[in-house]
Amino acid sequence: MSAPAPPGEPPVMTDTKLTIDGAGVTYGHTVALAETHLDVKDGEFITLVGPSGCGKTTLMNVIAGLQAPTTGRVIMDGTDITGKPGHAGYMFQKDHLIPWRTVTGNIVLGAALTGRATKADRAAARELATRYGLGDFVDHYPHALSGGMRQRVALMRTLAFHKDVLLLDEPFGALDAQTRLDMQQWLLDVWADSGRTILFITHDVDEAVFLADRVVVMSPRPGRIQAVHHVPLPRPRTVDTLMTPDFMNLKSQVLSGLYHKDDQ
Amino acid sequence: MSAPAPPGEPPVMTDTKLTIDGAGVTYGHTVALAETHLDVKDGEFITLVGPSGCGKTTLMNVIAGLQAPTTGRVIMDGTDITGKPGHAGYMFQKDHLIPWRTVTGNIVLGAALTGRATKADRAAARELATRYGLGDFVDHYPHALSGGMRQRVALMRTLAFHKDVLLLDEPFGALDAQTRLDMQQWLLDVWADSGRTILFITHDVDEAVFLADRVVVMSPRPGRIQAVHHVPLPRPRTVDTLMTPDFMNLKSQVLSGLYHKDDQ
Amino acid sequence: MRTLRLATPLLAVLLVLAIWQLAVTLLHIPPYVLPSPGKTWQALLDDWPNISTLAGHTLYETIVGFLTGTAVGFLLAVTMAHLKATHRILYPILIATQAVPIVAIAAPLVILLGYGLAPKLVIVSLIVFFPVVVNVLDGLAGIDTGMVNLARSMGAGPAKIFLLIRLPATLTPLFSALKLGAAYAVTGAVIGEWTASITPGLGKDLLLKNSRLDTAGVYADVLVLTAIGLGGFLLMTLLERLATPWRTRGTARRRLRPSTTSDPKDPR
Amino acid sequence: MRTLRLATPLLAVLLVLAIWQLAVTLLHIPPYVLPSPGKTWQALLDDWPNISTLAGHTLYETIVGFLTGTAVGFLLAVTMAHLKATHRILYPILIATQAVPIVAIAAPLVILLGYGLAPKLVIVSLIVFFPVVVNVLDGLAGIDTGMVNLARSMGAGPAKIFLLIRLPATLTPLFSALKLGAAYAVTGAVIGEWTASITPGLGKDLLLKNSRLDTAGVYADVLVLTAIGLGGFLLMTLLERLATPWRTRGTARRRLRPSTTSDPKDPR
Amino acid sequence: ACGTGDTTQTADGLTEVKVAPSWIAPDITWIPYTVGITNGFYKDAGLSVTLVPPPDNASSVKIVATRQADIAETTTTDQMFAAKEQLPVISIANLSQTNNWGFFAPTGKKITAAQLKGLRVGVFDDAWTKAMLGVVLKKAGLTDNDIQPITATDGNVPLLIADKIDVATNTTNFAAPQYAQQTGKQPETLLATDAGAPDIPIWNYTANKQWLQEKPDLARTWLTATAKATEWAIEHPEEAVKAYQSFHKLKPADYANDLAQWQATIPLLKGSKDELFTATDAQWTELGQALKDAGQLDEVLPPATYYTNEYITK
Ligand SMILES: Nc1ncnc2c1ncn2[C@@H]1O[C@H](COP(=O)(O)OP(=O)(O)OP(=O)(O)O)[C@@H](O)[C@H]1O
Ligand SMILES: Nc1ncnc2c1ncn2[C@@H]1O[C@H](COP(=O)(O)OP(=O)(O)OP(=O)(O)O)[C@@H](O)[C@H]1O
Ligand SMILES: Cc1ncc(C[n+]2csc(CCO)c2C)c(N)n1
Ligand SMILES: [Mg+2]
Ligand SMILES: [Mg+2]
Repeated sequence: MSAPAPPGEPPVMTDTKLTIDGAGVTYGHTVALAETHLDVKDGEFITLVGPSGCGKTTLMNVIAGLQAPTTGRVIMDGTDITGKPGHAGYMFQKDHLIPWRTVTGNIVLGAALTGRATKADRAAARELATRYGLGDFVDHYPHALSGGMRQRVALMRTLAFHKDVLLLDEPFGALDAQTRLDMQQWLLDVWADSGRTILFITHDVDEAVFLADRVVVMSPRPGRIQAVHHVPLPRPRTVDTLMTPDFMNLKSQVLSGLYHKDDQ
Repeated sequence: MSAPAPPGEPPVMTDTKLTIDGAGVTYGHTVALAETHLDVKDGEFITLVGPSGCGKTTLMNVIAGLQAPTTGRVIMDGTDITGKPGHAGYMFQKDHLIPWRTVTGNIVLGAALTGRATKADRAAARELATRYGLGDFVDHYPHALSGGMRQRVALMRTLAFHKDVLLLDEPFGALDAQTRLDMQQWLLDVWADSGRTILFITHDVDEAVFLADRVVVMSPRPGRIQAVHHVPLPRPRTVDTLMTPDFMNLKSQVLSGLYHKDDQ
Repeated sequence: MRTLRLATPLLAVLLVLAIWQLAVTLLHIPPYVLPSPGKTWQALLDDWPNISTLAGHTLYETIVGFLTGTAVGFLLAVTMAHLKATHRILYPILIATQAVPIVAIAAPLVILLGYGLAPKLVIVSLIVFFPVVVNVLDGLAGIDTGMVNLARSMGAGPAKIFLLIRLPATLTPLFSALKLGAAYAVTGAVIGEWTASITPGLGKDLLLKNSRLDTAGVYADVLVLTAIGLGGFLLMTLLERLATPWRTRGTARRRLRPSTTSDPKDPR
Repeated sequence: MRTLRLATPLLAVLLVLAIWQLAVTLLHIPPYVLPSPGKTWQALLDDWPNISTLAGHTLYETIVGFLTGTAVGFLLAVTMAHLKATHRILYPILIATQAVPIVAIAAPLVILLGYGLAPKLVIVSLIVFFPVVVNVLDGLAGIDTGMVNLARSMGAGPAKIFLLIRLPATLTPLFSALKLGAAYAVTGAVIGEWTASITPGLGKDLLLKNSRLDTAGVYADVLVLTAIGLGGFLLMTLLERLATPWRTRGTARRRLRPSTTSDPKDPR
Repeated sequence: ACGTGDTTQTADGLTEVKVAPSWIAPDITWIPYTVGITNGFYKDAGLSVTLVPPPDNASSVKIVATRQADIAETTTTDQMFAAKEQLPVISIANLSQTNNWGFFAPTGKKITAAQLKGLRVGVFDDAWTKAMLGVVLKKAGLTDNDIQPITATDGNVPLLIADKIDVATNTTNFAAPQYAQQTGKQPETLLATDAGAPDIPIWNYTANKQWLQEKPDLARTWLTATAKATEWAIEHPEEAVKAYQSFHKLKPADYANDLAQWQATIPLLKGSKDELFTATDAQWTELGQALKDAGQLDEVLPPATYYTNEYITK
């Protein structure tokens, strides 16, 4: 287990993409997120694990600029973006598909919201949908989709929004194992090709270790970063990676960090 | 791998709790669920796995009586309940918490909807919430809960509704590993104590095998039952069960039934 | 911040008074067309004993008519939402009632109902019920089916589903309609007094003053009528706040929590 | 089923006619109080050339007033939703405009705007704008914050968020208001003609016929006014259907799908 | 659109005079203007007359006061209250010369002023009705609270026939023909003058003072042309009513009723003096005193504040 990120780090570093500098959120008497420090390097793939209600989503909201933290700030590319949205692609825990837009319309939402969804955008959206099993549904409204389909559309929407930094809040929670593997692989491909920086929340420790450069473990309420594990497994990783002793080892490290209790 | 349930079975059997007799659903040209036959024994724990969009939720809706199937019927305790709701506790894939009811109010919803939520009901609800980590939140409205908290409330609501048959659609999808294990264990306890019949959709094959008497595997769109695997593992099962060779064996059987392709 | 909140309606009043005064001064509007705020206020004070009594009558008609209209509109909307046939048959009829100028039905109304409170209430109700029907009906039609399906899956009957799910989900449009209705009810009462009545009230008083060219007196009455309308509207706004605590709060109000078995902290 | 759908409004008309006829017959209502449907129809046919011309005028006022009122109401609601200060200051003023009896402002209105179309439009707009403001404002306040946050996270500006998220989410209350407005606009036009005009129209005609005790003629006019109101309402209902296809359909209408790169079946 | 002092010239060189009648819709008192227009009396005098109906039947004075119109046809009570409220208007001629206002009851149910107590009385919401009712009640030792006043926005004769009121207040030229038309019988009539009210004119022409000052001759020309038209309409009632009907596109079916109303109006126009228009100090003083006695007016001003005969040419 590596040491927790030292709180006093200078906020701006070379090759640092994103700095969370003491961000914390309180609702009345409830501490939703204790003061948090984290530096994310350009092109890094970070996964976040932690018990339910520990503040993972809250942290994402803060980074996305949707919620002004009670304390601290968020710095991206050396600029303070605290409370300023629009700098990252954010896939919410809920899919938030727009009921009056078709699958294609939802995928190109980012383009439509920040300019115009061009023909090319729509064609790309349809291609994306077709590639990941939604070819028959490009003109469907969200209410006619299954849960997993909705989640995939939400992910495509986030990716089609072309941002350097991706915040993904349990993107594969509603997917079956096979589709999940496909999507993981695809995400890794996209990441490798485009060099984007990814923050990825998951409850699946296998998934956390399999995908990450670093796994960030958060403690139960009030949530704080408890441990950061480096994952030095070679890339590209495949299903075989899951069987290697290194992987098993890392996984059990993360698990034991996650749950101090010795029961079960 | 056991044989698929024979389609021609007589619809009513002794100790059969629930019979799905040729139920199928079509939306225009889309076949959401091909004709499906399944007998569920009284007190049986059935898990359902299958790729995204294969019709699992549709099947649940049909059993819950929310959706009249295009063909076939549903029989519970010897009575035709096709299209008749109110016979099973149903936890939806979305949590559908009522925004204007507090956590307690949501848990006692079933009692409130079918009669009166008594003081005892509310006390029981608060106890349940406290036991599973929501003690501070009994008077919160759903919008102030995290994703996993919401899902737990939805599950408690379903259980507090005291029905013989439980239909659970990905109840643990948004939970972290530890909470998930706790909840699984709790569900097994409840099931063992009360002898309820459970149909449980999951994307986690470990979970499917760990919980089930029988694992039902559905094929991709248009969904149909492709295989039914008996799980003869001894009960009570604990985390240790997950390490046994029998378990591993069964798991790989299910997985191979689920994905014919040999890639990856 | 709080004082600012309270100050703004006052600011609104001042703004209106300022515009009013300016219009009168700059456009040289003579007092018999539009009296200045000061003159109006004077007229209000001078005639206060009379006005306050009459305002009581009009207020009574307004309230009773509002309640009747709301109840009728609500029942109609609920019936129509549940019985498609009544919906298709009743809706055109209800719309027709709004397109008919009230003066045209005043005569038959009086013949049928006499000169008492009844025709006035009918007129106020006729004005108030319509927004309630339209808003509640559309609100009920637009409800998230997920929650309704959940309730159905629990075997709940239509009445319970309505009370616990549909109704709370329709509170926003319902309160929009109540706000509209509260503002309209005064006008309804005035028209009721004009067309079909024997009993006194501000509406009648307004006519009398108008016929005597006592414009300041007319506007004094208008001031009181406006106050009644505004009051009703604000009352509905307040009720809406109270009825939808989850919109503005994270936890239930203490008095809404039934029998707390005090464990303030989860001991986990 | 389809024929039944079309049949029910007809049934509604028949029902009204039946009740009307029954009331006249059973209660022995004299024709100068309430003429029978037959007499009214006869009066409509007899006076058709005149009525149809006047209906044209009134229809024009109704439409222009409706459009103006809707536009004003919508702009006000949007402004007030985005600027809290204007909200708190304007709202009481807007409510006040509804509580003031129109007759009380008729004189200043005529004096300021003359006898042309202007005061009539002001009166119609004054009636139409209010439901739009209240419904749209409440609709905007009740929006699911999730979608708005999603749009914000994408760095969308308020205008885009409004157009692509808030506005479509507010269509239900907006259309409720438009339906109310469409029904009210006719009444507004009639009142406008009564209070502030020398130009002809059905409202004036109604007044004339009424003062000459030509009750059948009055009801013939009322029939036409009702038809205009109903027509407007139905038009809004139709527009609502077209504007919210996702409520009734699983997939987009073909013409709404931009440039389909025809792969009808996913080859998976 | 706010009134300016300019007099508008129409295309054919005529001077425009705007007249605000006392009723919201065409009424038999409009017959003189109609005849004046259709028979060319106004045109011959170089005038073009436009009718500007008021939003309600109390507003014609206001319309003239604000110069939306030049001349108003109003009741004399309106002129009294206008003077009290200091509207810049003055009566320039009487339209009628007698008080034919009173109470109308169904045939066979004669009434006296004292019997009004407790009855349902149909009233109009104008100042004249309120004034006369007050005077009559006062003379009979009653107050407003002793009767049930029921306001009719339009005709109250139908209410009387339908037995929804016991008595209708109205004027003989309107109520009697209407009642006769519907029932074929004459109503029982109690004239206000028989119940202690003064015999004073009901309707008069009122003009804007400033306009009078600017165009005194215009006012004279208009009165002269209107007198001509009135005389012609008195001479030729049938043609006058027909002209009135066709000018305002009224239903021929109403001809008989309109003719009856006009014929009932003719005797009122000149009264006993047998001349149009001319008013007297006594008429206005009497009216003022009656209003003061009924508690509706605080003080009676000198008659010259209310009227002038200056614009009547013989
Ligand atoms: N209203 C509708 N119109 C058309 N197709 C529909 C409609 N509702 C559902 N479907 C289709 O029915 C199919 C089955 O959906 P269902 O929700 O049952 O899948 P599922 O097995 O639960 O998937 P998941 O694991 O993703 O939740 C899907 O292909 C879906 O698109
Ligand atoms: N409006 C609010 N008022 C009070 N508490 C709130 C509010 N919103 C969120 N919280 C609390 O903040 C805490 C953190 O929530 P958050 O959604 O970040 O958790 P999470 O780590 O994403 O959990 P999960 O894995 O279940 O999604 C929770 O305890 C939640 O109850
Ligand atoms: C259609 C019609 N009916 C009655 C009257 C009579 N009227 C109305 S108010 C009033 C009192 C004096 O003006 C009188 C007699 C009328 N003018 N027109
Ligand atoms: Mg979360
Ligand atoms: Mg599903």
